[in-house]
Formats: sequence, structure tokens, C-alpha cells
Amino acid sequence: MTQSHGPLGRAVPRADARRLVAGAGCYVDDISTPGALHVAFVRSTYAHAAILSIETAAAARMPGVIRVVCATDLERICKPMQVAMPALDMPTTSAQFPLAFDEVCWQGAPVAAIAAHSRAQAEDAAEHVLVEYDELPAVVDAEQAMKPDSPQAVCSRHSNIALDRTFGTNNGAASFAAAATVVEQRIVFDRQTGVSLESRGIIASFSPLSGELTVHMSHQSPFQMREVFSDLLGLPNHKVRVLCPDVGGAFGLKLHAYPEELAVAAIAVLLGRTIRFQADRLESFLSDTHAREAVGVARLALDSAGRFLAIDVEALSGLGAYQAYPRGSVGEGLHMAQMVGAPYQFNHFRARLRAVHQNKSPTGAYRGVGQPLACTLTETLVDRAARTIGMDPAELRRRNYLSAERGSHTTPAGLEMSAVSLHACLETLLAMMQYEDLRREQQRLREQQIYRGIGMASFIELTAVGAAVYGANQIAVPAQEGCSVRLEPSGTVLCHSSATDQGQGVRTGIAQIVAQTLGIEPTDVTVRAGDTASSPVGGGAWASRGIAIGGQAALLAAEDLRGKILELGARVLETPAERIDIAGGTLRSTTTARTLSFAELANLAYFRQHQLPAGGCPELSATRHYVSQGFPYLTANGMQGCLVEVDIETGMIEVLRLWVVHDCGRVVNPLLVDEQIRGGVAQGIGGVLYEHCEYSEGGQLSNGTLADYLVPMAGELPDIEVAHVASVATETSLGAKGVGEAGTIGAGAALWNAVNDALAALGAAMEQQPFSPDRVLRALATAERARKSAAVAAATNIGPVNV
Amino acid sequence: MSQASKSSVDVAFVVNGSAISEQVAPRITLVDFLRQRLGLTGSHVGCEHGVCGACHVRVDGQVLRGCLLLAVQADGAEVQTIEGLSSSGEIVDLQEAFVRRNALQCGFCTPGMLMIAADLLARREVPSREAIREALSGNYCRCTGYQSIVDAIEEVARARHGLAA
Amino acid sequence: MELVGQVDLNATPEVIWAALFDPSVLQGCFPGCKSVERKSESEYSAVLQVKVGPLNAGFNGVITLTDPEYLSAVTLAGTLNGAGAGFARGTARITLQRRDLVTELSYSADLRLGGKLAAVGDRLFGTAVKRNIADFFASFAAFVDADRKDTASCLASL
Amino acid sequence: MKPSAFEYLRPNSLIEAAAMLEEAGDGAQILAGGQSLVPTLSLRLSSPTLLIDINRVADSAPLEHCDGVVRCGARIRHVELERSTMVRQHAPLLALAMPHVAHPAIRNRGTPCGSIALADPAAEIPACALALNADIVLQNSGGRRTVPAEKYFIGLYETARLSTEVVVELRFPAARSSDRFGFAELSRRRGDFAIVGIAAAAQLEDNCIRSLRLVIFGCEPIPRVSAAAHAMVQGREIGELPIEEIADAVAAELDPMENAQGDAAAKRRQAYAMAKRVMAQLNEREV
Repeated sequence: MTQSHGPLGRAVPRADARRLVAGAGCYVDDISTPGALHVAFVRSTYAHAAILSIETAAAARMPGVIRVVCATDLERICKPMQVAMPALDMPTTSAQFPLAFDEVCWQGAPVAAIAAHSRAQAEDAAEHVLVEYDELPAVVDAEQAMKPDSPQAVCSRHSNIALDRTFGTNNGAASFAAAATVVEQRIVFDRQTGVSLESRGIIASFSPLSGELTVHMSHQSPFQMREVFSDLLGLPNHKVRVLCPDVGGAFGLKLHAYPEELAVAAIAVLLGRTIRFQADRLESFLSDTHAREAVGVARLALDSAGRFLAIDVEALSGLGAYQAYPRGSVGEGLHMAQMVGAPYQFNHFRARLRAVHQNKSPTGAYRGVGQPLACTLTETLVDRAARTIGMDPAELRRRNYLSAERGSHTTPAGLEMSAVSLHACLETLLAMMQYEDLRREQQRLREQQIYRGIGMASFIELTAVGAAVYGANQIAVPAQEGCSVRLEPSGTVLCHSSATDQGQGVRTGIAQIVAQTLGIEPTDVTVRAGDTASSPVGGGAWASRGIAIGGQAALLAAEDLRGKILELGARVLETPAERIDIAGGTLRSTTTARTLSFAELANLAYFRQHQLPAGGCPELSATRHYVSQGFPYLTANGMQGCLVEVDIETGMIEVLRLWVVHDCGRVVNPLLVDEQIRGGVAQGIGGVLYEHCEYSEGGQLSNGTLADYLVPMAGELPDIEVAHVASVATETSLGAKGVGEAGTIGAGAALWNAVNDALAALGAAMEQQPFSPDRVLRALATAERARKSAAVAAATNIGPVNV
Repeated sequence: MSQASKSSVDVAFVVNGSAISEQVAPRITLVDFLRQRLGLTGSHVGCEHGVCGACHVRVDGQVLRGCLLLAVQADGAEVQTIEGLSSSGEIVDLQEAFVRRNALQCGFCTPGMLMIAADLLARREVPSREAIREALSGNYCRCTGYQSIVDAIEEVARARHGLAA
Repeated sequence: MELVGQVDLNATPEVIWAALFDPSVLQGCFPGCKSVERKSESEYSAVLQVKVGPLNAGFNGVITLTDPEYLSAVTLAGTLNGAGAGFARGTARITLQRRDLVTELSYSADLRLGGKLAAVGDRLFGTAVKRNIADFFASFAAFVDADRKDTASCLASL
Repeated sequence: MKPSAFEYLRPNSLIEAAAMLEEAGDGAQILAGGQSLVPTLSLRLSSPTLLIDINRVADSAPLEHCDGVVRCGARIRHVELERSTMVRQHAPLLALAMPHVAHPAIRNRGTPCGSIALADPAAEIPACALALNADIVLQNSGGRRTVPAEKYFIGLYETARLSTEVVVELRFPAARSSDRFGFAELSRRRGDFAIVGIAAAAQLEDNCIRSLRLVIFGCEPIPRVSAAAHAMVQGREIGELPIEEIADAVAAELDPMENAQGDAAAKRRQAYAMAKRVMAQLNEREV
């Protein structure tokens, strides 16, 4: 990088925030399409049933209705979605059609679609489509789904088990046998979902004349969706254009292809017109991918000095009826199993993951993808070990962290680890928390029956995932990011990036990188993204890749453009390129002190080539791509702290304070990085304190509104104190790692440990989220009964002993 | 019955200072009417059951959920949306603070947040952070974790009363 | 959702058994029931308007009386579909036990809600539906308890 | 999630509204604040054929204190009670309860009369009406009748109001200077439905309790005055109340609904905690 000061590292506000605070954003539902048809879906009311008949005549006659569409109408137009991951030797999943043919496998699965002049008319008609179901046995609980006698979630499958995989090489049996202490920890995560405030939406227009399909949709990966529509609708992919306007939050759930969006695109092709669909909130709860449903059991062997010897993990991940297309749903389970113990040094590791199908909606990516589960299982296990051997949890961590000097290596679990800064993060966190004072105050309050808990959690984070994951499984997902830059006649720079922005501020970060490289202000750089017709081919947004990979591509493109500017400048200023300075958008010859502004240079290049000295037509644009090679991902790391107070009379938990110390390598924009962390922490806290998709045993989701599915609001969170430890990533010249998922990965674990630290004084512990008041009270009641029966047992022993 | 019941009703009201008069079906909510009939898409629809606050509009000076008021009920009222508050300059300091402190990320909740913030600052001298969080307790944001929004509102409240940030 | 209960009826099993198989009695006793028509010996089609606070939805469906043991037990089952609201499916095993002066009717009912009815929170409807079942058996008891009054006037008084 | 179609009427008086209600029969519903009604229309849980909008009627009583009563007419919004110094002085229990009613934007439009008409088990205003034994004035096409709160709540969403009647006014007895009030509510998040709440009004005579109406709401189908609490405090010095025993008695008396919010044991323990907090408020709360 040329200058040390300059826009890189500055808290630059986001350019597109100006539009959004004026209500001038453009989300999919804001786009006006006169004459378009609106779609409403008829959804399965059963978790598992055969469809005997669908009666659509009455609905078809209702006012405003143009077409009632069933599976058979789309059969010739649209292939089913079917996830295949050969590199994991996982059998191809069952075919999932946009509308169910003869079997529905979860409550809410789309069965028919009504296309009408208004959404209200479509919903009126949907109520008059009569579907006759024959209820089939359903399996809802993941542990039940594993059993051989369990009903099949999808009739055509012979087993619900989609994946049964083991990680780690040497078995730790010897270490467990020789260990001074062995501790075991079990955690259960109910299902959650991303609840982006803007629901999923799509507008699909198909022109029979040109054979072109144009799709506006609220999505994270436009190029992936272009491949999906082209493949499944049988259209050449140069005839498919996907545009992602402003997106109202995504968090992973807008990374997948959904049956509803596929049906809308297919109906556009069927009717040759514009069709639009905006999911309502109940539909979002029923059809957005869910996540986190898992059971984890981990065992840890320690020697007498408290050093970790071996870790053994059993992990179960609930997938739902199908897998999310095209990336599959096993990422959560894979990360959960393989990343247990990631921050720590130990010798033996074994983890077995089983991922099972069940009669619920498919699960998919949600911020952190399994890493919050691995972190929670690990950190609750470490706290339990500290309590068992009577060592302070901070000290036990200090003894067992991977050391910074270790540098990049492969862990016993098979993770490719680069240098970590866990000890630095720990010391910074303890200082921020004033840990010793907190412990003293906790003890003082405990004497007054006020139960506070202090929790901490360390985490490793796989960011900026490279090509190995999807390419190897022949899944058409671009793993690189691209950036094209062009010097404009106004002297500013126009930039097209493949990295998409759902609010993370990636476009601003890229503007800073380009501005720094070209010696101009970020306000002089315009960054556009999210349109497969103009953006370079690239992945979009997932696994915290925006700045780490998209930013690196921008850096390379800007450096190329700088070279071309200097080359033309040298010809015009008749000064060798190396003797020309660039600052403030102006070239200055250090020998002749002549100057040339970017605007003058551009006007010469574009409009007055006749005045240029010989040397060929000037080039003032550049396009570069970047993909991480030689390492599958960039490992970032960090720690979180949490202070809670538990009201043991009502079971209510108040989160008093939250701290985060994070190392995401070079910080391009501290404002955007800290806000990404705070937003992530809020989702992590919600994920343990409040959120779960409640299912009856019959597989009916029973909390499908924002009044019943609880998310943290402004009144439920304290301020979040954020600090950084910056070790620059050596893998890229930019040196930035990902940060988007850091907050979510560690917050739930820190809260879990804080609550169990408070309850430990009463012998209680939480094993399953969410920590609703009645579950806290049940844990306290169980502990009370155990204390009483122990007391009774102790009392009866005294009698005969002194005979 | 003195009035014949109607399936389509004439409504006339003022939106962001300009008078409109339309025929509308009673079932159309005010937020859908503003968005689809008048193209004022700054008010957003997040839940359609009155919980998330993204659809806040000001009706006769009161901030209401635009999804819980029928368009026909706005007859004769003075309606203001985020577009109106923005062009009138009434909330320019709040908008500046939101941008400067990154008190928004995806921006979907932001119009609703700005509406309730303007209402809070109009009613109270300098609200405490606790009072700000209380006022925002009915506005759902999934991106920011709320702190930057509280910071921005607190900063503007203090600035409007000549206090240092 | 299970619900178990029992009620003492001042009537003979014969009277009770006849009432159970009489569609007009079922219609009179189930809250919000608009019509019950016999379709076969043991099958009826029913139309209900269920009104509980915010919920006010129309249901239609099939009620069956199956595996009868004359004068001692029968299973009352129903699948009711609401236009947009979803469905309610339930079965209740009803048993009659002759005591000296009265007949004890006991029921164990299992009920499941589906679709939107289930999805928008059992905070509202879980309790409401249990109450509807309890009301049915209470009004059924009131009906058969009437001291030999003719059936029509009883129904009017419900 | 769009409502199904319905027709719309905007009567000029409450009398006219009642007449319309009676004439239209079963498919008609009154639209006041709409903060509970409109979501159920959008969710298509109910599809009335006619909405009768009473937001422009001329004969709705003002929010005022006269002849020892605090009157609250059909068009009065929650926010008006929340910000009224008259209410804080003459009906302090309502002033204590208002901040717990949903969220600011809902309170700007929702109405106390509407809350009484719906009688949601978790609603604050019905519990306060019962604690103060307010009078509920019902308008039908023929005229008005008044039902005391004690006789108004019957079952889950079932009240003394006939389907042809409109709740047009609430009349809360004004507080005497010696009265004491307490309010506490447990909900997961601010503004959420109450899991369990208690609204209490105590009448004292030279520092002894003459009567205590301690109302539990949220976990039973209807708000209910605790007989146990009244029995245990009657005639006792306000300073020497056995707060924990009273709270135990209140919890033991409870027959809570079991739902997603918790089982009976949890709700009894939570009711115990809320009762203790309210009794403590009665102790130190000087009106």
C-alpha cells in the first residue's frame, strides 16, 4: 500500500446511507411493475401427507385471478432441485419440485400458486383451493429421526440419515484412560431462523420474443441464482439476468434457491409476463431456511496440571425434509463437529457428525453456520472443566490456548489454522471487564441472594472461504470476487464489484481501498454491485468474504489502474512514471513540477486523443479477480465476555454487560467493523436467550408471528464494548480477514457460560436453549430437589456410622 | 341504516403537504395505499401485524403503525411519511447523526426508527439512554444491535439543547 | 393436546346412547355449530363458526362415530377444515359407566391444530379449544339431564 | 397477509354505531383503535363482512374527573391516559399500568374501551378495571346499561357484552388520598404479552386495610380478585403485612393456563414474585 494515512483505516460513513435515511432505498417490493401478476401460495397444513387431489376450479373463477398453477403445470418448464455433494460421498438428496407433486414433507410446503392482479385477490383465491390430504407418519425430533424404526421424512428415501462422517485421525482412547480428569458437556440447540426485517421477494419477467428472463430478487449471490435459473429452467445463462437491488438484511437465509422463487420464475416463463412475490411474515417463518437445530456431546481429557489432552465429540444436526439448494444444509453440522476445541492445543481429536432429515422446513446458512454451536459446546465444556478442577476459567484458557508463535499448522481435527492472537485477546478482555473486581462484586452480591454470572468465550472463525468447498462438489458457486475500475472524465472512479452488500458496508470499504490506492477521496469513488449484466463474475456475500476477498480484488484492480494512469501521465508530462507523484487526484512531475489532474488526463484519453504523443490508444480501466489459493479460508479469532443477573424467583435473565475483543487482521473501516460485531452479538444473544421455532410433536410450527417468535429488541440489550487486536493477515496484500460473523459466533457461548456461572451457586445448569424463564425455573427446581435429596441422604448416613 | 355500507370509499387527505383524493377499498391498509397507490415506498412493510415498526407514519401528529390503520381511516387527516419529514428538513440532524454513526446497515428499519426518534425528541427534553431504548422498544432491527441508533438519537437530543455530544 | 374429563348424567345409558347418535343433539351442544347432517350411519358433515376473541373462522368437515360398543363406549372423531385458518383434528373416546342412580360419562380427547391455527400462537387457541370441548360435554350433560322434557324444548333452551 | 374484503361504515354517534351493529348481525365488528382487530384481519383469523368505525363519533365521553369518577370515553387513546396529570392524581393505578401496554406507537392509537371489549387475558386495562371495580357502560340500539367490572369478565374472551353492544365508556372510581396502589407485570420483553401480572388497590382506614382488591392477570382466562389476599390483610396494619405468606397464598390460589410461556409450576412461582413486589409497593406507596 502506498500511503500509511489516507482513507484506509478511517471511519468513513457509508455513501448509500444518505439514500436510506431519506426513505429513498430501492428494495424489491419498492419496484413498480404496472400489469404484473402477484403470487400467493397454497401451503401444506400437514407436516407429512400424500396429496390425493387439488380442486382449483372455484379459485380460478375468482375476481382478478389469471391462473391457478400446480406442480403438473410446471413439470415441463422446471427441473426439481436436488443437492449433490460427491466430495462428501453424500447420496443425492430427494428431488424437491417448486410445487409439491404428490407428497408434502413439511408444514408450509408450497402446493399451489395463484397468480392474480393483486396479492389480496390471490390470497382470497388461495382460500378456495381445496387440497385433500392423506396424513402420513411424520418424524419431527432429530434424535427420533436417527432411529431405524423412525418414519421416513420423505417416502422415497430409505433412511433419514443424510451424512455420517468422522473427523480427526488418532483416537484419544489412551489419553482418556490416562487422564487425571475427564469432563462431559451436552448442549441442545432448538431451531432458529434469520428473521431479516425485509422478507424474501422476487420479480421475474420473461419475454417469449427474446427468450430473456430478467429477475430482481432480494438475494446475496446473483451469479449463483443466474446459474440456478438457467440450469433448472433450461435457459442459456446469457439469457438470464439477476439483479439484487437494496436488500433489507440477509444473514445467510437469502443465500439459497427456494421453491417459491423458482416457482415464480417458472410461472413467468409459463405465462410470458412479469410475476412478483413478496413473502409475508408468517410465510417467512414457515419457508425461510431455519438453522442451529443440533445436539452436541463433547468430552475433554485433562492432565493433572489442567492441560488438555484429547477431545471427543458426538454431533447431531437436523436438516429438515430437503437440503437447501444448491449448497446443501450440512455446512452447519460439519463446522459444529470439526471446530470443537479449535482455539486450544491438544493432541487427540475424534468427532462424529450425523445429519438427519425430518418433517420440518429445510435448514440452511445462518450467520456463523455451525461455528456458534462449536464455540458454545467448546466453551461450556472448558468452563465445566474449570469448575471441576477448581481453576479460574481465565487461567485454564490461558494455559491451553494455541500460542501466537505456533503460526499456520493443521490441527488434530484437520483444520488449516493460521497464526492466532488468543492470549492477547484474553488479556485485553480481562482488562476491559476488570475481571477481578467483577468476581469480588459477584461474591458480595451472592451473599444477598443476588445471582450474577460472568461468562467468557474464545472462538476461531473461518472467514473468506475459498473455492475448495463448492468447486470440489461441482456446485456452480463462484468462489472468487472481481472488481473493475474505470477513471471517469470527471476525474472520479467508477467501480463495479462482484461483492454484494446487504448492509455490511462492503461498497464503502471497497471505495476506501480504491481511493487509498489512487490517492483520491472515497467520495470520489462510486461502487456498484449486484447485477450479473455489469458486475464481474463473483460469489457475492457469504462467510464474511466481502472485504477479505472483494477488497483484495479491488486493491489489485486499483493498482493496475494506477499503473495505467502513471504510464499515460508519463507520456503527457514527458516524465518517467517513477518520477511522478499522485496525490489529491493530481499527477505531479517531481522533475518539471508540471501537474495534470485526473480529469484532464481522462479528457485527453477519451476525447482529445489527437493531442496525445504516439504510443497507442490509452487504457484507463482495469478488471482483476482474486480467490484465496493455497489455504481454504482465513482464520480470524477473538473473545467475548458477558455479565448477567438471574432473578431466581421469576427465571428472568438480564444481560448487564457485553464485551468483544476481536482480531480481524487489518481494519479497513473501524466504524463498519465495530457495527458488524455489535449486530452479530445481538443475534448471538437472541439465539440463546429468546429464539426458537416451536414445533408440536405433529410437526406444526406454532409461533409464526413476531409476537410469538421472540427476537431481542432495543430494551433487552446493553451497550456492547468492542476492542481490537490487529495481526495483519499475511495471505493477502490487503491483510484483512472477515468479521461479519464474529459477534454471532461467540456471544451465545459467553451468555451460556455467564448464566451457568450464576446458577452454579445453586447447583443448577442450563443445557438447552432458549433460556426462557420457565426453563430456568425448572433447572432451579431440579437442582433444589437434588440438593434436598442429597441433604436427606447425608442426614440418614450420620445415624449408624458412629456405632 | 342511515348510510349504505360501502365496498369502495372516497378518501381525501393531505400527504406530506399535498392534498390527494382517491377511491379505495376499505381493506387496503394505509401503508399499502401509500406504497402502491402513491409510490411513497419509504415506509416499509416488515410484518403486517403491528409488531416491527418499519411502517411508521405520522397521522395528525401521532406516530402510528401504517399497517394497523386502514387507508379509509386517514380521510381528512394530515399524513406525513419519511419522505415528507426528509424533504421538509425537520429531521436533517437526526439523518446526519444516523449516517455519521452508522446507525443503520440495511436501512429497512431506518424510516420507522427516525419517525419514533423525531416523536421522542419533540416530547422530551434530553431523554436518558434508558428512555431512548424504551421508546425504541417497539422497533425491530436485526442488523445494528440498537446501540448505534441510541447513540445517534442521544447525540442529537443533546445537540438540540446546546449540550456537548 | 390431551384433555380428559368426566361428567355424571342423570339419565340411562340408552337415552345417552341415542342422544350421541342424534345429529340435532350434536349440533345443539357444540359451540358455534351451524349444521350437522347425517351422511351415513356413523358419519356426519358439519359446519361450524368458531368464535374465540380475535378468531372468528368458519369450519366445515366430517364427524364420525366409530368402533361403538353398544351402551358402553364410542369414539367421536372429527376433521374440520377452515378456509384460510387451517384444520382442527380430534378424537375423543367416550365411555359410559352405569352407577346406581346416574351414568358416568368419561372422555379422553386428543386434539391437534394445523396450518395457520397452529402457526399463530397457541397462546390464544390452545386454551380456547380445550374450553370448547369441555363446553360440548357440559351442554350434552345438560341436554340428557332434562327430566323427560321433550327434545325440542330442551334444544331451544341451550 | 392481506385482509379479506369487508364493507365500511363511519357512524356519527355511538347510538348509530350500536344500531348498525344490531342491524348487520353476526358479520359486523366495531373498529376503534384496531391495534388487536386489524392484525387478526391481516392474518385472516377472522373475516367480518362489515367494519363500523367509531373514530369520528361526536358523543364519546371525554377523559375527565368529575363526581368522584374518572371517565374515559370510547375515542380516548391509551396515550392520553399515559400523559394525563389528572389520571396520575385520580387514578394512579392506571398511570402505573399504562407504560406496560404494548409499545409507544400502539398506545398512540389503541383505546382502553377497545381493550375492555376484547378482554384479552394478558391485557392491563381489564385488570385495572377489576382492581378498581370500574363501571363498564354498554350502548345498544335501545340505550345504555352499566355493568360493574366484577360482573363483566366471564370466560376466555367472553364478557357480559352482547354482540349487539358497544363499550362506550369506562368509569373508574377516583382514588381517595388514603388509597394505596401497586402494579407489577412479568413479560419476556418490554411491551410483550404479560406472562403474569398483578394490579392492586387497597383502601385504608387510619393505617389499617379495610379492603384489598389484588387482581391477577395474564395466566388465567380472565382477571381475578384474589380472595386469599383480601382475607389475609383485612383489618391489619399496613406496616405489618406478612408479605411472603400473602404472596404464597396468591400463588397457591392460581389455576394457570399451560402454554408456550410456561407450565403451571413456573407461573405460580412467578405470580409469587409479582405479588411480593406489589405488596411491597402498597407498603411504601403514599398516594
